[in-house]
Amino acid sequence: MNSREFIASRIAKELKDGDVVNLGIGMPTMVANYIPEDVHIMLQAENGILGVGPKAAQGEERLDCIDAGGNYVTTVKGACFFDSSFSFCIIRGGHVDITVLGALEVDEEGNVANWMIPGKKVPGMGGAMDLVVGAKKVILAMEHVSKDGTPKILKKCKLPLTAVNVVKTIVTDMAVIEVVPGKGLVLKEIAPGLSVEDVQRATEAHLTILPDLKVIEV
Amino acid sequence: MNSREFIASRIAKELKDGDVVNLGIGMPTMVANYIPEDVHIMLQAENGILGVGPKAAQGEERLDCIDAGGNYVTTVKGACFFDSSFSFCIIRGGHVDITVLGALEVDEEGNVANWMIPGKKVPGMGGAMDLVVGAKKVILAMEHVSKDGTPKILKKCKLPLTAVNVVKTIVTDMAVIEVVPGKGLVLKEIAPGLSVEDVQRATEAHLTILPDLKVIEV
Amino acid sequence: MKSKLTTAQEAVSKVKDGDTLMIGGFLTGGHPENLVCALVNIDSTGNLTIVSNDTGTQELSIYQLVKSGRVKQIFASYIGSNPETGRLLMTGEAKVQLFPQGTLAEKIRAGGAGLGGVLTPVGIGTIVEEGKRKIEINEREYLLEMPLRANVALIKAHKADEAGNLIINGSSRNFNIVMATAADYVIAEVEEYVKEGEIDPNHVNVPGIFVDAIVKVG
Amino acid sequence: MKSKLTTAQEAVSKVKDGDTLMIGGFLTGGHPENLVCALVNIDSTGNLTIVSNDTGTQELSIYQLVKSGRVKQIFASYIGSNPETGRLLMTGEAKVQLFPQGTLAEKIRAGGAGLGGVLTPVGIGTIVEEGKRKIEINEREYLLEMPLRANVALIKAHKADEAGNLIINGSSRNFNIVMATAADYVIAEVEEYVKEGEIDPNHVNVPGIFVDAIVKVG
Repeated sequence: MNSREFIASRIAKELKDGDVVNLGIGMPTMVANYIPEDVHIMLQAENGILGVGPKAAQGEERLDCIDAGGNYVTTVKGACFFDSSFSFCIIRGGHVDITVLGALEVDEEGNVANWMIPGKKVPGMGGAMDLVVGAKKVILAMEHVSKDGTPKILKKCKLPLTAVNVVKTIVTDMAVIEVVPGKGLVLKEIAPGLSVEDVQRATEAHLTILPDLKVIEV
Repeated sequence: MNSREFIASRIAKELKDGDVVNLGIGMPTMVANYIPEDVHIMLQAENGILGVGPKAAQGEERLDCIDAGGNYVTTVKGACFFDSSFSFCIIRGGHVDITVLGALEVDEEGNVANWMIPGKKVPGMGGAMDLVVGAKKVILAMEHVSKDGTPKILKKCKLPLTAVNVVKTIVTDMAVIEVVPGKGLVLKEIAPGLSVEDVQRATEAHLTILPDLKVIEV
Repeated sequence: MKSKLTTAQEAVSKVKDGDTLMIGGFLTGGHPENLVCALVNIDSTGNLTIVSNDTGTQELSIYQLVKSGRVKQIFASYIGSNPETGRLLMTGEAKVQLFPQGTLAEKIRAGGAGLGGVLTPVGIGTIVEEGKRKIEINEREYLLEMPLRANVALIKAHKADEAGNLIINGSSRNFNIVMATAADYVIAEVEEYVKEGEIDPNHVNVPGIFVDAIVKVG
Repeated sequence: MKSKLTTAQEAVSKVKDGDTLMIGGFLTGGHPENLVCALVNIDSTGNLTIVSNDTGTQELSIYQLVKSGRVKQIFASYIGSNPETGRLLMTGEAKVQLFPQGTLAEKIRAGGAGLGGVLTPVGIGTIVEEGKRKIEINEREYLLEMPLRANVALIKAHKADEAGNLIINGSSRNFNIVMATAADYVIAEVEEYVKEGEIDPNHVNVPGIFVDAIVKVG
């Protein structure tokens, strides 16, 4: 299991039976592969599907059934389609229980930056801003540090924000961290083989350590 | 032909092929009976129909096909159904060409009062306020004077308004009057057998008389 | 997943003292008569606020509900078909607030869609303005209309599947769709109940995630 | 009534210099490829403003349109799939304005629905705030987002009838429905064209009154 699979499978444990869930492009999409069989969730795609199923088999792709990443998907029993206007009523109106997204930076106030690097890359925010503001619970799926080893979990985000005070849970290859209003970042679980010091060293923001710290199980 | 039929049949001449039309409860609904066969309009009912047809035959009434007055209606070919939210996007968004409504009072600024008499009768505005603000053309269908003979076409409305500066055409049993911004009320047509003085006497507001004044033909 | 199917009595027991209640329908069309009837027969709850386009007609149970003394406040657009609502307005026994029909639909939609409000030109220059903020944009004035939400919504549909997906036909859609999005607990009265997968995902009017309880009638 | 059926070339000749153009679709899904292709081949119009969720992908004709130098302004939510749009943004060759996807949908809806604007919490605390009015309601801040309208909308549907009623299936609805309500002239590219009366009024996604021209493809 590589670190992306590790993160996705840990996040899968956050989902409860009956949850409405929106998974972002990339690592978040992989979460769907690790949901236990007895947990039935409804996956939402912001381009207009509730009840996204597995990818379409080769030869069975339908142009009218794509997810927000442009992938050909299937739908589960009980699915439905709608337009973008209604889709974002669902999202912004608080009818999505959990949204899982990637992030470039996150900070101890629960601010998140994940949509642009000034002067370098401006793909646009797509539905990300609506999702993090509207969803009942925002979970970030991210590598703990960037490729060159610099922390991505900061005291204060430097990149242009996606939203302020929205992140609830951060799941990385090293730790599970909760954002607690007024308290900052609370370390809940660490990856097998790591020490609290390892995690704190890779994190710019201060981590509050609870006595019942656990090891991540996937 | 009684005066209500006279008014309704004159208003029918205002409708052009392809128009989207909303007819209010009462006299305005009668307009539908006088539309020439070669003029095809789409009747809108604000409770969610485009393409309202004639009343349902006895025994063929369907609870899911009522107009805004609660009457059992049919639909024409090419009709469609939608919810109240979308219905008022159509109305407020300017996609209704003509709305025909009754009025208690109208004045020379095109203000209209048709939804309440303080202390007496407060049925509510229903969709009337949205209709007169949103429709491209507002036509009032009304008796020229009230039952006790007092004018209803005033210098300034006294009853609580439905909207300001919205009325384009007033059709009564005595006259057809246009509201021209900056100019006030212009008398366009008078009923057969009446003089201009007859009409002016029954009208509180000043009427501008054009040289090409016509007699109402129905 | 837990079945959403229940009885009218069980479902409406969710209504608590002081609750705000949305009731779908336009006059008799798409009105959840069986649910309202069950509510009338549970006389434990009072201080209710009712949001309804018209508070129905004299033949419906909502007339009894309005008459029961259990309603302290009503939001509607038209009350001419329920004389009891008019009486409460006149005597002041309940607070009755009237909104243009499109405004009422838009307020409920905003409540469900997570919007802070909408700006409408409808009502400008009328008593509908009273107590509301006016905002000028490009030299035109608009009323700021705030969102409406409810604790419980009673709606009516033709068909439900096990997932709660609803189909509402014809002119019965009216307020039933927006209300389903704007309440914490949504009860749907349906004529037909089918297995998951038996409703075409293209034909769903209300996604199942909005529906908490289904009552099969008739 | 005059037939709405026409050719792609004839239909897109309605686009004039300086026009604002809405183009439906989400990536390749529900994208009116044949209409955009026809527009690319008419090189008479310039100074265009394009409203599109994502300005498509490199495989679509919209890539050529964006590259042609005929586009002076783009409104979108995501442009990561069309590198040419990103290039215009970086070089400043065109003005590219990015909106949260739900905000973009809501702005277009407001344009079609006659609203003066909507208040959304999305974008608060981010650069999306820039140049926009903020309005505080009950101690929460919202951005005032203004309506968007277009001269011409290019949309894609599965089926049209002679009245212009459209059916759009699956995830292809996306922006096609709201855009149809918010443009002066609406052109729909369809796969199937049927007689009036052959579409169930319950299954219409876009009422025919919004559709000015129909182009049958494939």
